[in-house]
Amino acid sequence: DPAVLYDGGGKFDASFNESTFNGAQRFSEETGIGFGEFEITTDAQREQAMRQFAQRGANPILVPGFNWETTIRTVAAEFPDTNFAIIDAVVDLPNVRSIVFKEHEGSYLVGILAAMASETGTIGVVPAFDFALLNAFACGYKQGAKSVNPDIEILDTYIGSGFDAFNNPGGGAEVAQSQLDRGADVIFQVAGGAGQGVLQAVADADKLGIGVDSNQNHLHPGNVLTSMLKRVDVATYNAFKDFEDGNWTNEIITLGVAEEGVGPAFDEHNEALITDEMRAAVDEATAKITSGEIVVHDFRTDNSCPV
Amino acid sequence: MSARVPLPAWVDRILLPVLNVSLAFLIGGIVVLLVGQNPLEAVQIMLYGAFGYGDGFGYTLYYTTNFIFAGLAVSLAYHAGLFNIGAEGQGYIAGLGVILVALWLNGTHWALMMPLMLVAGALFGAFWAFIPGYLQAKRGSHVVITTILFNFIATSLMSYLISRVLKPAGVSADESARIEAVTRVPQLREFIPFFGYSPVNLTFPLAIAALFGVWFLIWRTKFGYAVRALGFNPTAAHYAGISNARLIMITMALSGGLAGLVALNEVAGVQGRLILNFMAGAGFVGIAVAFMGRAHPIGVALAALLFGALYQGGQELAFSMPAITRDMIVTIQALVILFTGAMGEMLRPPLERIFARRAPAVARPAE
Amino acid sequence: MTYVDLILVLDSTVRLATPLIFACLAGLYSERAGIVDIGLEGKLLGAAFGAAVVAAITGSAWAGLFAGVGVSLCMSAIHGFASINLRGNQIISGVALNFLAAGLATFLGQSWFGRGGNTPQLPSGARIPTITLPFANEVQDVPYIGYFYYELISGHSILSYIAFLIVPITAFVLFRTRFGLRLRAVGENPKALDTAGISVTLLRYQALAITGILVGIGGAYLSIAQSAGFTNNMSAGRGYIALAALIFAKWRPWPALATCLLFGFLDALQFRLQGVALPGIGQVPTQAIQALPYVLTIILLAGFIGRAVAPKAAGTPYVKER
Amino acid sequence: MERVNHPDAQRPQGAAASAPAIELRAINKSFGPVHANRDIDLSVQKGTVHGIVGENGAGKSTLMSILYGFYTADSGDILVNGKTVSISNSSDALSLGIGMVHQHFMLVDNFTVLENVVLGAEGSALLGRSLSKARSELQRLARDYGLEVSPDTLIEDLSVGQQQRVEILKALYRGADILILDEPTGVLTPAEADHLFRVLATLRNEGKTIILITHKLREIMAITDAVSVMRQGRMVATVPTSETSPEALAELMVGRRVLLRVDKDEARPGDVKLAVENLTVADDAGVIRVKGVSFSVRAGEIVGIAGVAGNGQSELLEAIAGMRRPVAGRVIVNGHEVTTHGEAGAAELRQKGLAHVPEDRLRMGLVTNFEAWENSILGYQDEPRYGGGLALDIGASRREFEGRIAQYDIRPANPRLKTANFSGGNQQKIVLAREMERDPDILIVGQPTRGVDIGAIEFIHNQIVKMRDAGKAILLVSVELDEIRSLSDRILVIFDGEIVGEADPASADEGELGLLMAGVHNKEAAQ
Ligand SMILES: Nc1ncnc2c1ncn2[C@@H]1O[C@H](COP(=O)(O)OP(=O)(O)OP(=O)(O)O)[C@@H](O)[C@H]1O
Ligand SMILES: Nc1ncnc2c1ncn2[C@@H]1O[C@H](COP(=O)(O)OP(=O)(O)OP(=O)(O)O)[C@@H](O)[C@H]1O
Ligand SMILES: [Mg+2]
Ligand SMILES: [Mg+2]
Repeated sequence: DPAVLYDGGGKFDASFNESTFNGAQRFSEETGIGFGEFEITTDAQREQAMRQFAQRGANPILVPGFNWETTIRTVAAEFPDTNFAIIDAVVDLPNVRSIVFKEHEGSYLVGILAAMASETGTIGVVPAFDFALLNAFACGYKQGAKSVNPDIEILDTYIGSGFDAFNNPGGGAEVAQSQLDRGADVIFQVAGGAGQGVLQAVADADKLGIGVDSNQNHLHPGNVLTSMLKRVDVATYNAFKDFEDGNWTNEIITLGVAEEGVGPAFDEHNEALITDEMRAAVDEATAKITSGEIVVHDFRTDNSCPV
Repeated sequence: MSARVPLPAWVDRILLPVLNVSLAFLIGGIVVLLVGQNPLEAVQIMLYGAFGYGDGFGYTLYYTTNFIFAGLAVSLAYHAGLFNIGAEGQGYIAGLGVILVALWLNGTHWALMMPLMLVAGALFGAFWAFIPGYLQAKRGSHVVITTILFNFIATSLMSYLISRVLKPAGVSADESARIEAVTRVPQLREFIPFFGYSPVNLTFPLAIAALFGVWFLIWRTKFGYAVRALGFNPTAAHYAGISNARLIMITMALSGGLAGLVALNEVAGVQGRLILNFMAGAGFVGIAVAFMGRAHPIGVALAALLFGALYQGGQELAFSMPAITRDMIVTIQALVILFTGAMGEMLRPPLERIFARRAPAVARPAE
Repeated sequence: MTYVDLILVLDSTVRLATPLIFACLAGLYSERAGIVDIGLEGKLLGAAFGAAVVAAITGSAWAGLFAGVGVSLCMSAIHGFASINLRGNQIISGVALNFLAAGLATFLGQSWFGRGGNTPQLPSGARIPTITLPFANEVQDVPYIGYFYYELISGHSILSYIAFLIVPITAFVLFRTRFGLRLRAVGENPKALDTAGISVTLLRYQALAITGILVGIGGAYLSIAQSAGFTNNMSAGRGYIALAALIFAKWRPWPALATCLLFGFLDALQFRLQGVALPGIGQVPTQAIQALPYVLTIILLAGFIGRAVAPKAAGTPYVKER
Repeated sequence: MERVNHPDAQRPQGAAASAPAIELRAINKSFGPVHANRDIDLSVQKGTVHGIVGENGAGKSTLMSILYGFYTADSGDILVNGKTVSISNSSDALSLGIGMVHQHFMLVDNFTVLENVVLGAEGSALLGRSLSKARSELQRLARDYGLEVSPDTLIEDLSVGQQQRVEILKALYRGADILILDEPTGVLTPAEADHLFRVLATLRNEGKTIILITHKLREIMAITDAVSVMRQGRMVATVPTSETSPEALAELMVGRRVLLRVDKDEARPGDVKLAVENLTVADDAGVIRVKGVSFSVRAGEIVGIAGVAGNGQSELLEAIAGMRRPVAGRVIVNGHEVTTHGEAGAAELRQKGLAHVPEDRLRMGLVTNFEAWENSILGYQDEPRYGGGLALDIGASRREFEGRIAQYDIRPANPRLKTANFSGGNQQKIVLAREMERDPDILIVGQPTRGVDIGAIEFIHNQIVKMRDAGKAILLVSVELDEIRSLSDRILVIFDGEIVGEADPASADEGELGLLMAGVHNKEAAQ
């Protein structure tokens, strides 16, 4: 059976761990095949649990999060006959599938929507804390917004300074409020559980929020402009499905806008908020990113953001 | 009310704690039953996982290492009458010292590096505790607040340093560059294959040495004598010519140094790099360990082992019984702290009734 | 910073300070009675959980508030049993409660709602409402005063007003009533109270009950007023900050209010200063800004506040015969 | 001049006919292995003052605490006014009209006098009313009994004598008919003690019953109607006071003859060993407590400093011992000026040959959580004989202390017993043994016999005289005028931080000294 090992935030982090779980769950429901899973509490458990799964014959073993990189390098080498998959990092081993997302590209599209929806000319982004991955979202978002309106003001405020920040919806709400106070009318949350506080505060003020990772449009219909989808669930589902169907490949899969691995969510909940113009702008940018005409800078390549 | 007769030593020191732990597991077992699992099997899995085989035991000892250092840190300060809530932050900052030295001389053999990294970690940890000590001694700022605040400051500082300074570009994780294998503190499994893949490393014997060291320091040196005098009665210490202010600063620094050794285990022994939040609450567990161990190294060792076993056994349990989540493990840990620590005296009266000798107590002459 | 900015920061201060005020005053009652409560963090969390669960199930914010208070009262009772009856170590008991709340909330939440411990998003009816004070809307355009009234004085959660109300009540109870006199005495010298014919045990339980109620309201504020549901570990260290505030305030109610407001203010300011170039310094790392509240607190503490002497009996169980 | 006055010589004989106010029958109480009270019977007649004496640790306080409901007896009966009662806590005792002034005061230090008085007897839920009622009641009590004390002062700002007054006021405020006083005079000056006894006499004349525990046999003889003697947990005798003598009581208590006065030869003073010049010292709050004091102490003499507690003695001692930095002036020890006052100054003084027996052994002189041997090196822990370098040589320290146990008759003879579990007298012996056996050139001693039983007092006084005869310079500070007079070779009187007079103990008149201590500088003014 396949197995999933979640990253530190835990299975229900309202973010990519939960997405992984959803993908695995969907696979399990469709095929009737169960899957093993484990939530780590300390970093030392990574290797331990992964090895335990491998020893007990789990196959493939999938892990979300680049924090698994070191672990998978070690354990995958010990179990050459087991297949592994890692999301968000590249591990160049013959039995490892690497799945990476271009969060910056999807965030770019979301940034376009935010800039267009803003009436005040001020928008915001709320990452949980100063962390490269979260900064990549924020940086893509800023580039997208600036592409629509070079004069737009973008507020960028962290909730906290460590992983605790993911669990602080009260802080998230207050940060959102501080941005609203300064005139922001569209706010993108990149803060896991704390992001719920952001969306709540924005909805309470009857402004627009943007969800992240999974589709959060339904949380406050009419007050969530869109969600920046990162299809970890699809990647997980596909990995398990590929293995089941005998199509497993140990390659590097990059999921950007072109692959529809990332991008804004459109559904009945935000139908009224998205104008045709906005749709068109997103489609145009999507095409340009796909063709390479637009290259969205990835914060992680140089730890800095051009805008 | 009947006369209270002291319990025989073995009942007091062994039977009572054992009964307390059993009680905690009994209540924990009810929780396990509630989720439809077999509590006996759960206990068996935990015990086997923690002690039953090399890997598991090695993990237990690895956790124990952290808890010994953190527990000793809190204990030492406590003997001087200081409540150090800041072991978490002190250990975190110590990680910086360890990694700086390790990366600076990366590739040097561990035999040379281990003492250097140890000293660096201890110094950084000591520094982070010295400031609250200084503020307490010279400005009267309550060490409880300052150490709490220093934990928060450490988080911010380390977040900045790891994400913005130490993180190599092009790496997705927010972590420092790696320490080379020759430089890292070697794993015990390299000498004792019994430990399987477990991360217990040479820091563990160091922790045992620290237990002896702290015991010696507190009960066999003039310094320790002064520390205890200060902790029990600062006025008497002053009368004895002891400089309270100086002693507070030194003790806090030593306490922080001990907390800093957690970083040696984690950064140089296990992770091989500096990652965010590697302390993962070990400093707070240290508070429970210190108080449950009554600030005595033997007690600290046992309490640290108990927590190490709970962490490792809990992992095995969560792994083998998917219905039992990591939150239940935390709950069971809480019950153990509650019953063995805070409510440790609950069973004393009934035991006293059982063990009360028939003959009336031998009266000590009143004078 | 303009006038409007200032008002907005102060507005934010009130919201951020509210849970701290509850937790800090809660701690004041128990520590004044001689019982150290490092478990404030866990009680906040437990109460936040209880409140969100019941509010989610019943759809009633008030039922949620009661449930939150109920949970923290139970936790206070455990703390009392361990530290008053069994004369156990108060610190361990508090640490245990912190673990217990963190573990049990997630565990129960997961088994009831299946969202990893988080409760469902609460509809607005299940949240504690905010109050618009009379004429707030009418006067909001009056320069300065009107805006001040509209934005800062009016429009907060009912619980925020209660928090501010509890402060004078606490000051009154502590210094003007028989109960307060006995409470302060039992924290300083329980023997004096015992020989005066008053039960130390009963009094300490009463203090802990008040602690439970207050911190319970604070926890409920987190989950059903400030946020719309429970999130794992959502207390996020506020219990510890409240403890620090209590010491900073030297265990006195008005200074406790001032300290909580100060902490809230520095935090609110911090959110606004991130990314702003400071005059003369320029752009500083956000982490430096984030650490600012703590650094300033330490400077204030070391520079102006001086020695804080805890209630003498705090932390030691009352033992007549050893 | 008789020290304790009897305003009223006749005793209420007729009261014996009615039931005793208090009757205890076969009371037993154990603390763990210590059988503090065994089969105690005691009967106290209404309207009398009943004394209880006994060595330290004999069980007196325990017995009274049982009567007061603070402890519960393991077995036995208590009868109040002839009726069997059950007293399971202090409020039971209070409602039976029993009040107690404890040996260690039960006051809240940072409360005002008024707050302490009303605590537990507030009446109404709001404090304002209770306090104002108490205020007027206090005025009445002050008028009736002369127990003046300012109601709004914090306890911590009061002298011990005044604190004790508050304890008595507490009991009277609660309307006690039976008043227990546990060693009330241990901390009082003679004048204060006199005053207290006048109050007690007044109370007795009003029909109240008083139980008085004291180590001072003169007080027993002067004020009580009957006296009970306890020894090692048993009641060994109860006799009418008129039919006994101090010598007889002392023998009953200790089980041997006790010499009740100090025997000493003429002093033969030598060189100046300790000199204090223009010493000005402030307390922790910055208030000047010692105002430009100068004096010197020679080898082979005992200089006694007499004074009412709280007139700067504590600060003076602390400054001389190096613990407190003087505001001005110098301390010269063995010819060297002391420089490192303050933080760790006490260490320098010890090296220079000054030993210090502090006034308050529990607060300063001992770490009560330490084992006895650990306290026997307190202050000297850094000396090489207790281990070289960092290490502490436990064996050497213990062996040395074992020698002293025998020499100073410290009981129980267990160096590993926690110091808190020794009686007051034996704790004091531990301190004395430590400081005297250092063979110091200079010994400064504060309140050496406070709360100590007569057997121990005899021993301690003899030790001090022996030190003098060995050529040591001794500075003795005591509020016990008797002690000062019998030990000192010269007496200095301190009042309000100044030395206001010097007297020769042989010729000094007690009344004159008392006036000096009260701040009346010349006789004319006094008359
Ligand atoms: N709270 C207590 N817990 C345990 N043992 C106690 C306690 N109080 C007293 N004791 C024991 O009981 C014995 C009698 O003590 P008690 O206080 O009654 O003596 P005392 O006659 O009042 O002495 P003193 O003259 O020194 O005041 C002591 O020797 C002591 O060992
Ligand atoms: N917990 C205890 N265990 C054993 N003995 C105790 C305890 N507490 C007090 N004692 C002893 O009880 C006796 C009486 O104690 P108490 O506190 O009444 O007065 P004391 O120590 O004699 O002090 P003082 O010098 O004021 O007379 C002493 O021998 C004291 O050491
Ligand atoms: Mg006594
Ligand atoms: Mg005594």
